[in-house]
Amino acid sequence: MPIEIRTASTASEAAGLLAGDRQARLLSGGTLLMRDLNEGRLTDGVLVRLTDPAYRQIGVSGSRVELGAGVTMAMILKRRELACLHGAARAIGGPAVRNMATVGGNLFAETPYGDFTVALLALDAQVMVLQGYGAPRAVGLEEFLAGRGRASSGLVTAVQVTLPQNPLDLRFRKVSRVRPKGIAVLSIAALLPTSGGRVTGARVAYGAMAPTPIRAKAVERALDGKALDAATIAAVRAVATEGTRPATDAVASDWYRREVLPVHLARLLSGQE
Amino acid sequence: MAKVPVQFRLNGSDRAAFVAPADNLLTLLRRGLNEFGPKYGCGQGTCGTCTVLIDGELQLSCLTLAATCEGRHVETVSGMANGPTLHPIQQAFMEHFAAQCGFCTPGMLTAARALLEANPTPSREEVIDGISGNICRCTGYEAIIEAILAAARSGQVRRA
Amino acid sequence: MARHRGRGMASVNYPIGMNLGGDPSQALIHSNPDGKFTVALSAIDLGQGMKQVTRQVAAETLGVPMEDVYVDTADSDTGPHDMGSFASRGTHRMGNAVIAAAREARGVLLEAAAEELEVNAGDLVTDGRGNIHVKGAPSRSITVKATAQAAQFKQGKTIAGRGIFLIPLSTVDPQTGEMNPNTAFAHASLVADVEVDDETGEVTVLKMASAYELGRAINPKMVEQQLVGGAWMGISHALYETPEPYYPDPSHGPRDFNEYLMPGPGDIAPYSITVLERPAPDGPFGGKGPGEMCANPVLPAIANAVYNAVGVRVNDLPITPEKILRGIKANGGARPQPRRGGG
Amino acid sequence: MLEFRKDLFAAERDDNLNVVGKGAQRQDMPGHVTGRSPFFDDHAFEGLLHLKVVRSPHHHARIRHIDTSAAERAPGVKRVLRGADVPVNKNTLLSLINFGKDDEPTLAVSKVSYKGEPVVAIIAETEHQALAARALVRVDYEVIPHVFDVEEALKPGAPVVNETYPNNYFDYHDRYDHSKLRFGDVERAFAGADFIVDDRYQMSPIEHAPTETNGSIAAPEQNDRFVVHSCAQGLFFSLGTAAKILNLESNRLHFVGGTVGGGFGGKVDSLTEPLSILGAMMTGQPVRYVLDREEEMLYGSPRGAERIYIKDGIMRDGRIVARRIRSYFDAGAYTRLSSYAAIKCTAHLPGPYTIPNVSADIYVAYTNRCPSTAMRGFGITAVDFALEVHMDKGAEACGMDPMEFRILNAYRDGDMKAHRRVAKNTALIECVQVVADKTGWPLSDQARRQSSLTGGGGARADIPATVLDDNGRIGRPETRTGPVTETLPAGTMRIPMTKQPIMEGSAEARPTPPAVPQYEPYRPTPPANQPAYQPQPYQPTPTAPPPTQAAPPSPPSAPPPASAPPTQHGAVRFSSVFGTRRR
Repeated sequence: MPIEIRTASTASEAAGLLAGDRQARLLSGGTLLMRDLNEGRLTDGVLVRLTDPAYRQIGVSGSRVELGAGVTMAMILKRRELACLHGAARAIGGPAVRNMATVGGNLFAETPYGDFTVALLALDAQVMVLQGYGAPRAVGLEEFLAGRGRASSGLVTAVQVTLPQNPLDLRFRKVSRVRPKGIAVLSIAALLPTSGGRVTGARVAYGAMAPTPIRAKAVERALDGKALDAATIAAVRAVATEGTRPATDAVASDWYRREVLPVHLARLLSGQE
Repeated sequence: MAKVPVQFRLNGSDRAAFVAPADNLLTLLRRGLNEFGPKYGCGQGTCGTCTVLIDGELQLSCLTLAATCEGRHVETVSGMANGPTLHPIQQAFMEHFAAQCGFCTPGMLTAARALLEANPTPSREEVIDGISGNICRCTGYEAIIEAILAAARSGQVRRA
Repeated sequence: MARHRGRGMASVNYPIGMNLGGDPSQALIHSNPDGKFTVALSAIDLGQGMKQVTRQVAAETLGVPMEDVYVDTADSDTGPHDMGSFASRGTHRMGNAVIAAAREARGVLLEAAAEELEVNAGDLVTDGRGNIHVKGAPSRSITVKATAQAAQFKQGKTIAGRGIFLIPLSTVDPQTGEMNPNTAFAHASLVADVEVDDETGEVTVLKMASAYELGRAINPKMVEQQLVGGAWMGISHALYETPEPYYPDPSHGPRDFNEYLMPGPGDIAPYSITVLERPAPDGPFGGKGPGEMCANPVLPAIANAVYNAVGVRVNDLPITPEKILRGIKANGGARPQPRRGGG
Repeated sequence: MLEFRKDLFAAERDDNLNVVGKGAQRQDMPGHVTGRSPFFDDHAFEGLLHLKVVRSPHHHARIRHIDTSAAERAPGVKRVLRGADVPVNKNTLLSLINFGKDDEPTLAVSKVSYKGEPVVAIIAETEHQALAARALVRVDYEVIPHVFDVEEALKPGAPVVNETYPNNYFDYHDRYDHSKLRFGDVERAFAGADFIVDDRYQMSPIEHAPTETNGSIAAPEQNDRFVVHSCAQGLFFSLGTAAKILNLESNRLHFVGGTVGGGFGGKVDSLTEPLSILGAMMTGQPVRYVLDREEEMLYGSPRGAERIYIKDGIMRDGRIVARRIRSYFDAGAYTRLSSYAAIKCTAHLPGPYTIPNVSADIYVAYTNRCPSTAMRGFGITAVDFALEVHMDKGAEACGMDPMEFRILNAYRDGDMKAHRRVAKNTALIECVQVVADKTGWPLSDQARRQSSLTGGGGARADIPATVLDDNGRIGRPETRTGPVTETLPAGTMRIPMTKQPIMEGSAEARPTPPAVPQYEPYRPTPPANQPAYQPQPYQPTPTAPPPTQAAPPSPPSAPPPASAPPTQHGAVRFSSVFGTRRR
């Protein structure tokens, strides 16, 4: 059976289509799925389009933000309230890809892609997942990523995050070989709320350091309650690679990724270029 | 294979075609409508040679399902010139020798157009970002960057 | 952390045209009845500017304005045989074939004009603006257009020319490698300034400067295109590119322009070029052809600059951050070498 | 950004030109900026079919069985092509110039020798149908051992990559497993050198990565001909290749091209034309075969990797007295153009320097990877990288500035090159001087005074007595290192100067004879009266003259008198000049 396109006007309808057909796939921005189609890895099955306006809406209420899964990187870059996410959104592709690539799609991008998700992970995002008909259920991003490879994970309708009070508390760095647009050697997002000169509740996430974006929990522990001084940064460097499982690919080896991760993390924390 | 109809505007003219559900916009333009301005360079979203404007927004036609263009306005390099008068960015590319093999040029011009229509006075860094999705294997980019900056300086590109 | 500056240089020469010869090119030129010329070739323009180079060479040889010549290439039904666009042979080989063809056409053109002016063809010159006149007597003149009209409709002459250029094939002595490889060589020297990050191994090319001797810059704007684009490719070869990142292990081959690394528009560095012209005795107007060599000096100059910056010799291309970092670690840290000149 | 130094070589140049030398607009630019330049794929055909190939997933495997029945029944499929459908299913590109043996199938039949080798072609109404049908082809492979490293491939017992060359190397001149360059006596010179600099270099493979991938469209034309829109870099090269593979007269093919979206050497191989034409012949419809980007990246034939070993003997005063090079071209599974590049490389050595003793062994080795091919600077780029990094090390070894070191050793007009022809029209020294000037790189006054026009020739024009060997006879790897077999007397030349180049037009229409290249015969010239360049090393300054045996070896016998013709014997027959005659 060749490719068939089904258009759903509501999330429930789309989720129903996906639940009812194991081969059905959601077509969002197209940056992942269309390539499979063009190169012949996807030759048959149902593609589900979701036209519900809510799917592409950004809801901001105070520090709570809901990003529809169909929201593009370019849409995020146009919203001043989302300034803390701009670094990560700008790290995705060139201008055309940023007009197409979506928040939801980025959750499924395989390493070394998925830099926006790294920032979401540092913000402790909740993924809104709709299984069949009904209401979406919130799943922690970490949990979501752990189960990403499995089939029938449902329809991602939106992502919810709480923005930091100070946009500068979220630091983001993507290391790539090619400027300004290159895929990641690695990426780092670090949420560093400070109180009385000390970091409290740090959340640090890495991209391209494991099969999915991961939390750097040892680093978070090394930061918590500490001033961001040289001693702290030295301690962070020492534990920076804990829990990482980077791949060797066309842009870097696992050795290189492990070797330079502490360097880039230290530079990010100390505010160096 | 069951084909579906799609109607849209192409460079200001109404067009209609039947497309296979799996066809991307690039295939529709090139093979369905003989609009050869946008090029096939990768089909992966990594080279930018197929770049078009859809409803004024920069998009990659190889990653766009043709059927989803129903009712939309697709603009390509072929629509840039005003009759025999070249668009200021085209003129600047000529003057700065900003093309060699010419294969990336349609996509480059379209990216430059989107950039200048949104930001008529870009910095060099903004120009570099504006073309960062478009691969050129011949020029080393410098002439292209210079041409876009010159087109901006000419002040002839109007905000969309 | 430290970033170290380094400077390196290289100098190279480059053989023009297919090694050993044996690579003919043919050209045909004919005129419309109003003196507008078409050059028919089967040469390929893959961006290097074949069409424009041969257009200028034809116009110069015919003695007519460039606008009066168009080059039609490549159609095997109309363009005669040519080996192809490779081995830096286009300008040299095809340029000469076009000269041969244009000379023949010019000969007929001048004969036709001589008949109209009732003078000897040998006494005629062209002014490059579309006129033919008697040497030393500009008033005794006729336009190329009127000449072509007369040739076509009155005299029954074909203003056309055919040309071939062939350097006959050389043999090779199996024991010594003695051979007649090439007749023309271009030359270059290049200095690269880089900065190397000793904690990440990342290299930034800060600027480059070069001198290229290429016989004759037939079109300086296109020479600049080639040399600038070629230098970018040189940086790319030196620091980025490979379809087999772990050669000879063929795994992890890049599948797209994201995985296949090349410098982006944000990675380019200022580049200053000086052109020297020592005409090749057998080149078209002395031209040689810089299309291939323009990347060559960049690779070693950058490798030498990296060594100058941090004391690491990377002998295996590309010079990736990983290889540099491994070298720095093996040396127990960066070992900057003496600076050379005002970087 | 670009400036001229018109003062240099002004006496050799007539700048009174009308059109040449002007930065005129490119003829093709209006087409480029309007998107109207007609690339091969920019042509509309009614009933256009699309061809996709099934590629080997293995590096090296025997094909036991191919089952295309499901693919043939798939929707939209018009035709499935296999090796047996290709009229002449074995070719080598340079057979058109009578060089090398046919070694590569268009579609593999009994064996695949690299991952990505085409095995079956599917022709369908749409690309998606061809892709879907491609997945239905079943090929039963028996995987066999592979070899990826050039030096491993040349060892006895390595897996045989290419049955046409069963020892995994290209045969040169029906005689040796490599291309040789011998000039003087490097071993003797090494023994007398103050410094030996020895190192290994590895050039990476490179993908051409043109923005336009390889492809072609072939369509039946009137009169039983086929029109072919092609991205070929050599239009007749591709036409000839297709005509041979398809066993067609050349005039049944009408190739159209010339406007190509980047090539860099990657569009010389006629990767798609034979199959698209065959498809058009078999279906009677237009057939389009375009590589997708992943195919172009992985199987579009790269610049081949080269491994290069260089050993230099250098005197304390900076003179390089000997250079030995051993290099391995990685051809991949089939020859394509590597055999030619190795000879070009041989001719290029030892680089733009006058070195009195040079020896080089250049191998072309077959490995189980995608066949490599020409790329911008083919045969030169890699060895220039190695040579110029090695020059940096040589300068360091003898304590000289790298530019002074190059100027000291640079070739000049009248110098003898290692391939036994006199250098002329040289300009390396001036390039170094100019770039030193503009970058503020300090040069000694003496280095600034040097010129390519003077100081060459004389003793530098001598062909030294040369030691020869018979190493590397075909099929006898144990002979790769062997003894000297004879010493060729100084001044010996064995190859005739090439005839005058031919530049044809009608004689009476040619007002002035065209300038033609001429090889200058070997003619020892008296020593130049200009004093030899005495470099001023920065560190360390030589305190003692170099040992006597370290002087550049002079020819053991007196050079022949100036009037004597060069000794000529042993010239190789024309048809096997490059290497092995096509069979």
